[in-house]
Amino acid sequence: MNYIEDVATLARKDLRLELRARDTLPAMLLFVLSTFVVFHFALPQGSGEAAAQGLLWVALVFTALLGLARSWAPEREGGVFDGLVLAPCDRSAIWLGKAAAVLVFLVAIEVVALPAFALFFEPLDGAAVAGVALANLGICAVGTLLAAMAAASRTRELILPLLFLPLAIPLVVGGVGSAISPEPGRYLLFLALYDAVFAIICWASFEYVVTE
Amino acid sequence: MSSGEKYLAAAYGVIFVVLLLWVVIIAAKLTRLEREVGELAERARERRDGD
Amino acid sequence: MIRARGLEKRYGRKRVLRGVDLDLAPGGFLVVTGPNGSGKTTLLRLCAGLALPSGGALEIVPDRARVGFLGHEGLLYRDLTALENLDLFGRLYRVPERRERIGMLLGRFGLWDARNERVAAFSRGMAQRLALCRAFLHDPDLLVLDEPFTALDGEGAALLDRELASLAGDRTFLVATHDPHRLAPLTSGRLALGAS
Amino acid sequence: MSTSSRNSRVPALAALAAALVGLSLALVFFVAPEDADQGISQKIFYFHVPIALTAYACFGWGALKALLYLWRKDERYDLESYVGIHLGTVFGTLTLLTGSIWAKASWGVWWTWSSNQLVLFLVLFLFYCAYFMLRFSVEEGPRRASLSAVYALFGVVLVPVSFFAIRLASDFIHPTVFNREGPQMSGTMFATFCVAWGAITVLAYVLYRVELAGKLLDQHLRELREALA
Repeated sequence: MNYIEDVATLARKDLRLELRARDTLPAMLLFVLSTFVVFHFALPQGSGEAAAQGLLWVALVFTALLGLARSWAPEREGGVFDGLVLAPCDRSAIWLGKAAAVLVFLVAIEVVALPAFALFFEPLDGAAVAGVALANLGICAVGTLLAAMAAASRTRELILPLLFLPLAIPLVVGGVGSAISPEPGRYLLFLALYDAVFAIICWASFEYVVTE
Repeated sequence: MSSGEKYLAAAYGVIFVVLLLWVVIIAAKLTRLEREVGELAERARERRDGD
Repeated sequence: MIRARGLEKRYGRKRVLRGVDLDLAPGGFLVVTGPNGSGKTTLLRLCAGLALPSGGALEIVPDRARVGFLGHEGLLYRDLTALENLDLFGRLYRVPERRERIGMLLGRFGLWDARNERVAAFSRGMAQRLALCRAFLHDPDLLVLDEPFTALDGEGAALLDRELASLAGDRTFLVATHDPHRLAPLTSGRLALGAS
Repeated sequence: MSTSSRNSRVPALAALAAALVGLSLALVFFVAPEDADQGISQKIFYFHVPIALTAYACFGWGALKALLYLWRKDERYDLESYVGIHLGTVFGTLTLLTGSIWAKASWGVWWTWSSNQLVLFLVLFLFYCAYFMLRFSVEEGPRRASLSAVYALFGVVLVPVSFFAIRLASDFIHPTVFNREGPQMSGTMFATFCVAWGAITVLAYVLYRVELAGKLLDQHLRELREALA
């Protein structure tokens, strides 16, 4: 039970920080909407549904990257990593708390972005939304751990996209596939598998990312 | 040489060149190491003659 | 409480600590001195369990829940208020009667009036006092304090003296400082680190 | 465990590697029959696939050493993991180069998204370049070793995951029309392939040991320099 409490405490801290500082959410929202507008002009007329779906996923991945780059900023600015590492809670709770907070931010953004996409480009069916939901889990699980790695490096956020994008390729494949494929079941299953596998490896290895 | 043979030669040539590159890099490291060992040997001799 | 033999710490090319021996019995008060760059901070981080030694032996008896640490950085969230910071760590350390203890500590360090202000608005001295509250929050058995008097004004330093005096004897201290005379009455042992 | 005793086998292994590579070249060019429809350029296959398999092996080896580092915290494993992955990337690059030459020879295009194996190597190549970027952007020390080790573990998990992703992707990006992963091989062809595979594997191990010896020399030299400082 304590584990869940720790995760909740840490996640609530991040939500409170964001409500107070209000620097990540507005930036992510404006970013995804302006990206859609740019896509509109970049997308030649009549290029079909597959292209539109692909652009949705490009926008989602890079918006998530924007949020992930800021995810450990409070810890880094206050030098709080040592404080969390010293706390008696399990180190993976630090990761899970942060991942949960990032998930809340991502979903908050998508609640606006997906309807906007349907308005601007193509309507989204149930499978597409399910694909986005499943991919969110993978993005937050892997992204949060990689962001912690990036926080420990000299180049800070610069290296996060390099670390994250190769690992995000399977998510994009699963997401786009679930939207445009006649039988999306395989793609949704693949996304669920990705989430399970990478959640476990993140949960097990996060301790080694924050401790020496 | 037919186009097929050209590509065959190109492929094995690329393998050979990359391995050669690797050997060159290792050779450069060896010469650097050799120079550093020389410096250290020199310093050790000075210390031994000194005290 | 802490036993170190031939302790060594290297960060790649740089060797920061070499051949450090240290004994800190329960209730002891060990003062570590040495010029800048002599590895005081690294030694304290090792003894707090924040880093692993590269060589030698190090035994730390209390587990991390019973260790209080004060580092150069405040280990505080700048956008949270004093109360929120202490409440967060109070929950993580499962401090009994958390609210009362936070209130008492804030009062003892003269921060009660600023309890709802964000740490970002704090002066360095007030942030240092709050960091001290955080280190003492869970009433740890072992306190590892890295130059606790930095940035404290007269009043703050006096408050810290009183706090250290009241706990010395039944709590164990490992304190790095540039001004050992101030702690002379409480000191049970000294360790001087040379510029390695 | 002085390193000199372990290194005594390297010259012998190097000789074996040279012999095997020489034998496999002879087999490839003079013994193996030409493939019926692909013609002579099919002979690129004999070295292209073993190099790809060796790259996988190197990444696996790097991940194994990374796991050992996380468990034992011994600097030696970090070094071995780094050299293993470095070699894996070199072989990965070779796989991409020879693969694109083979694609040009048999399908007339320097790059084709329809060859699942090539695309997989492109993804892995991007991933492991990021591994080196991470390694060069973190201060040397236990922190860098731990981060590299965790990232190396991600890499080895990424291989099967990407393999399925690419297979799934090839259904909707554009269906694979003609990618001949493993052409039917007659007896001598298969024998040639096996010899070549053995040769490349031994060669890779020798390169690994030589590079590792170089890195260890660096380390000992540093300790010596400190001792004499």
